[in-house]
Amino acid sequence: MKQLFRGGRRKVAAVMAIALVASLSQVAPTNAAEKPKAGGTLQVGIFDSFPGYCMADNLANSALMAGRTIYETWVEQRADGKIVPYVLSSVENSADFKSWKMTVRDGVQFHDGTPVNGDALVTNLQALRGALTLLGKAPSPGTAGGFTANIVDVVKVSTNTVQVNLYRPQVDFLETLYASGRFFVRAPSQILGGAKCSTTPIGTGPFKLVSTKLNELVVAKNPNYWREDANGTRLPYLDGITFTFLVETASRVSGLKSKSLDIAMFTSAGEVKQIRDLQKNKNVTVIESPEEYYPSIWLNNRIAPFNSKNARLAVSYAIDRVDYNKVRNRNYVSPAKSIVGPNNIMYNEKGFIQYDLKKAKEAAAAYKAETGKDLEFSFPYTAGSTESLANATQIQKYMTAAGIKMNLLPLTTAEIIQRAFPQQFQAMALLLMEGTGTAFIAPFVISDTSGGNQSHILRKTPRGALWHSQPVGVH
Amino acid sequence: MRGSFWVQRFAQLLITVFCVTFGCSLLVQLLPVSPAEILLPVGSPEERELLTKEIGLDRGPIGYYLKWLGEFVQGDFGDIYYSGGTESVSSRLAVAFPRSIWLMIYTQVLSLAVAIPLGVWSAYRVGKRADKAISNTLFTLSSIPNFAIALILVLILGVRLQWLPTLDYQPYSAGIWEHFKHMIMPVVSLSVGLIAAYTRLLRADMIAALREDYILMAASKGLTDRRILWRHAFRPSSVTLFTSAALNMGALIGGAIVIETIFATYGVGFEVFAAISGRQYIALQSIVGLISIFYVVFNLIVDILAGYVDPRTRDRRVNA
Amino acid sequence: MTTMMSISDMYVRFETPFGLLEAVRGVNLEIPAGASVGIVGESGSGKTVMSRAAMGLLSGSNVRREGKVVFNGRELTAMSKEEVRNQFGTGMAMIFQDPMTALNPVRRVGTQISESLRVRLGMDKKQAMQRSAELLSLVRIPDPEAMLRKFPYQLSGGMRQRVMIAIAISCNPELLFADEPTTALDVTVQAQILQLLSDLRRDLKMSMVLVTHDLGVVANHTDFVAVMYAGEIVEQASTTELFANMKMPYTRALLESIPNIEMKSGARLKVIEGRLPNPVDRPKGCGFVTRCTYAQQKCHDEHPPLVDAGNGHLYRCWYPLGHTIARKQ
Amino acid sequence: MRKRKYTIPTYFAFAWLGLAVFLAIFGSFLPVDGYQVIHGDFIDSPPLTPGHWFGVDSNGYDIFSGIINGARLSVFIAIVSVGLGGAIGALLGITAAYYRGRYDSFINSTFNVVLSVPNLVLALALVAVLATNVDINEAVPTWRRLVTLIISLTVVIIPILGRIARAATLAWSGREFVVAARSMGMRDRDIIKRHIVPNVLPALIAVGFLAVGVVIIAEASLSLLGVGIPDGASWGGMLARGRNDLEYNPHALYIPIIALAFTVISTNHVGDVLRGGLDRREGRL
Repeated sequence: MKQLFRGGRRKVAAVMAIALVASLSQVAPTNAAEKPKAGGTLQVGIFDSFPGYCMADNLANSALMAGRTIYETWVEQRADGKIVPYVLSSVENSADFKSWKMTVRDGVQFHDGTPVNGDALVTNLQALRGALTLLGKAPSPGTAGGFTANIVDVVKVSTNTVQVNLYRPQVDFLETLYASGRFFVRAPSQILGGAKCSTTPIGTGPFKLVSTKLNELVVAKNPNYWREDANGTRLPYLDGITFTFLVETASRVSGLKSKSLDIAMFTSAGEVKQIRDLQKNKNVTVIESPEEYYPSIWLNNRIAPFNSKNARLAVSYAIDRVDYNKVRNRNYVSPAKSIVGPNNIMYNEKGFIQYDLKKAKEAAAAYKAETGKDLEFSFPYTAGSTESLANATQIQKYMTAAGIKMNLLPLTTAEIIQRAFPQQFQAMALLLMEGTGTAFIAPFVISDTSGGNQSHILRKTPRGALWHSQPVGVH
Repeated sequence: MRGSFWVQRFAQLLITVFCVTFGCSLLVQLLPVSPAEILLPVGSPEERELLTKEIGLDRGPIGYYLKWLGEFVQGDFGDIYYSGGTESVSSRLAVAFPRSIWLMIYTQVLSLAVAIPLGVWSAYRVGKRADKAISNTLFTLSSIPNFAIALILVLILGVRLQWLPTLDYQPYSAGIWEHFKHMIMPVVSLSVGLIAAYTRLLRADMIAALREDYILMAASKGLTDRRILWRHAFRPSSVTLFTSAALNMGALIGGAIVIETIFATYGVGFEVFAAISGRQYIALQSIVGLISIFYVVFNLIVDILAGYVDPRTRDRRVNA
Repeated sequence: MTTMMSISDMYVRFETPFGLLEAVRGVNLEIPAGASVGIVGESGSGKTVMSRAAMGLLSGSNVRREGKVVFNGRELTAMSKEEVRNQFGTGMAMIFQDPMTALNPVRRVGTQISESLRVRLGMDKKQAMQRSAELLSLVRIPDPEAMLRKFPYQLSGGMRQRVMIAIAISCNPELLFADEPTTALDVTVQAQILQLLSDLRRDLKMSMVLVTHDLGVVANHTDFVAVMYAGEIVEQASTTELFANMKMPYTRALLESIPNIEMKSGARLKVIEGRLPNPVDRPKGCGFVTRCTYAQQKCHDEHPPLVDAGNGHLYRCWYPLGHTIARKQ
Repeated sequence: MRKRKYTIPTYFAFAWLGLAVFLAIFGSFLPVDGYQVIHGDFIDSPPLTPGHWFGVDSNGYDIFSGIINGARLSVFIAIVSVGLGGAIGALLGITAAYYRGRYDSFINSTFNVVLSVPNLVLALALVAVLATNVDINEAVPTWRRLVTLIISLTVVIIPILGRIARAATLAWSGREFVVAARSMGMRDRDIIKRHIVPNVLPALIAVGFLAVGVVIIAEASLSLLGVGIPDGASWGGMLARGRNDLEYNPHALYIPIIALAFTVISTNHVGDVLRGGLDRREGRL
């Protein structure tokens, strides 16, 4: 069925892609002018690998989108940013926001044929809390536990209704439950499946697992998917999708151009020259995410050296955002003036640290006076990714100029993800998206302040699909 | 005697595989940190202890190896560890092996199919213009790394001309043409160097063979040059060629790492790379063990075949 | 007597990294039909090259051949490669010095014999095999059927040489070149093989060129003899005439160096002292001069021409044996 | 006897290798920028841009200085690995073939075992293990990566050259003069030193040149896989960087390829010429 897309029919592919995404989200596609055709398979090249599908295995950026073909979330974020029930049919909160009553949608089935009911919801929530891990029934939830720490208990009220009681009032409990699209609806059989939890995703999504490897995810149409389109046609339209992890930008570009790939995903950080080239190509439709992304450096203030304010200041002053934008992004975006974009209510240029080599050196000297050591830190990047290395080297150049020693730490994507969440790195690059949690954010390198000028090719990010960070290399 | 020869070769196989895998298992001991820590960077101490027990790291180097060996012999190649679970190496290899085997077979077939006529022809025309042209061309081509050839092929055939897909592997079930289309560029990139190597080997042996009296004898019978070349000179000259081809099989199955990465063929070579970069030492040990088995077995097969190609070696073998 | 082959003014030169090597220099030779002609000389004297060149078997980009070879009334040297090839097997055949190297080590005896039968005579496989077995019994090999299935390395030297003879005579050649056919064999087997060759020549009515370094062999098995030295024929006569009236000191020296069955083991053979002249850079005088006990100044200065002593006895010497001029001590 | 004259390609090969070695030794003294200098204003410049004769890649690296600096690393790694591997391999191979017996079969089977693992797999595995950092935030220093890389490539080279040394020694130790020396009661060490080594060495050097090519390509492959020297300073690293530039700045790719190919062609050619010379010498014996 790949023939559908051959020979200048890229547009179809793009539309199909939108249709695909539409099937994932209640948000209707805005520009699906053509009526989607049913059938066909897609080859999608992504820039993240699949470390696993259990609670602790965090799918990053593009892999998350792939994962969301299999999984859905209990609640979903609408185009206007509001969180609405999704696999749930309704959510009610108590007046004090300390107890939330959730009812599961009728007639939804997991891929293994088991129904989605109150028990399944309880198992999911308990697994996220780590309660099942304590009992030895399920693998560790990793950092997810921290997000559900406010939960006192989870009680099944009726077959399909579950009540969650909280310690403290929490207005944004649904946002937590959504967690940028990461808190999937997993089948109890997967959660309780022990070692297989990581490799056998069983969800409720429009597609179900065919096979998965570190570098590949193959999914096929779920014939029993619960949603229909506006015309009453059962979703999804596609028969199947293959997501392939291609770390090299060149592989994705040549894949698109040689028609080995129907869709490829790119990131605005460091892949701009390829994106610009593809924009000129008539056979490729470039879809940019309406979200704003901020390539940034995350300084870990829990461990040395960035537990020192002087160290953080030194790095912040040392980064030449204008130069970085020119060298790495061809001036495609604009240097950050605030830690968030202008559309954000938190936008504030005041107090935002700008490039100042002199102050950087002063801060580095102050750090030395404070600790007796030269300022030195390690910076992970994706081993084998040319762009990631180039980004890191560019940052290193600014650090060196300010007398700060930055060691390059080549690691695999999987390893970076695994270690990022327990915050084991001193510093790391991450791509932040507008509207996601800012608790971890330190100074930005650059942000796109032009608004809506993002540079993700053929990529319609599910609204709010990103949780708080995208910690893969310097994307 | 013949029987003892086979016993000897089998023992050699076992020893090689044993040494290779034991060497691999020692690598784990060389690590400056506990493998459990590497395999489970976010795991709790309890989980790590469990893992240490599970893979036998608590039993000392020998115990660890013996445990692995016992499982390996039974076809359990161990697991790949994720923070939330495991995946069996055999299930990964079940996908990767056919890809690598096809890649290896096509590469060998293409290389030999091109190298044999070229080698025979340039030996026949030794010192003449054709021979020099062939030798120089191959010499130059063989000096370009195979990944460079791969990148150039991708640029020209994949991106500019759009004749061939640049990525991915397709099984036979996806259609023979689909299958081959995805194989052409990786196979060609791997073959160029081999063609040069094989042609050189064959040419040298053929030149030596063509100086032999039995070639003159064949000529004095009134046979055509073509018949002399193929029936009389080629067979006795081909033993080195086929031996070297066999030695390459193991390397092609596990060593085509860069090519498999460039074309996203994701065969055994990529699994090796993934195991190494993901610090999956148990998986690495098993895969490398399997590759060395392939290597030794192919050697053995070539020894058998050499007996048919050149019956003199059968005698030598008995004396050996 | 008709002429089977005549060689005139033959030169063979090899291009080597060290210069042009002149292996055969102006050889003229006639091989009468039905006769056996011996070519004698030390190793390196050019006799093997000459016989191969006569047959047209020398190939290689570094070989230069001049002169004219007429075989059976047709000029071999003017023929195309294809036509020359058509003379092989049926017209001319050759037996090589070392049967170990001249038989293809990887092919069965039967295949090797039947090959020419099939290619040259167009027999089918069965016929060819049958004929091969006959040929093997013709060369007095016991149990020819079993022999057909063997590989050369499984045979003794004598057996191999018989197999090679069988191959050579398989297509009934008119002219057989036997290039040192017995050198690689031990003495008793040598006699058998030479006898076999003589018998076959008689029975099959072949002409034969017997290339050897052994004058004793020549004496018993040839009608005419040509002695070669340093690429030239230095003496030529009928066998009886040569032995009765030897002219060349070199021929005499060769004769004295023959091992003799009657000789006591351990007795010293008389060897020819010195070496052949450098083939790339030959002296201007007689090539044998440095080794010749009779050499005079003239021998150093002038190259001796081939002169006829009458009744077809040719020699190339300023001071032939029996000459009365004063000799060096 | 006339000495065979070298052909033009041979002179070229020697000249190129000489240049590469010169750059490897003195490259850092030349008035050329370090490879890590980023020329922000010249990004994507094609070759023959004034000041950047080989052009600038899309990351802002000058390709000319990349080639000069890369020569240092690539050639250095290759020479050290082959030298070290050749020395150890020769020692093992020669002694094994000379003393024979159990020691020989041990050495020979060790060689076989190592050879049964594909070169790249072996090098990768060694690099991965030896360059592991204890603390995740402690980057493995470049020198340690370099040492690790050299060790790994040396391990790959040892059995390749060791086998050649062994085979050559086997051939030579049967020669009359060795037997004679032995029968005269000469010490084994002296026989090896005076009679075996001088005869085995030329063959080893010839193959060593071929091995240099192998190592340069292996190092480039490792760089391409992201486990070479991390800052991508070697020619292989340049290729790895140039991969993404395939379409936009092909010169970022083909210039290092040419440098790499010329070097490998030259080493192979010189190896061939040396070997040919040996064959002729053998032929005269």
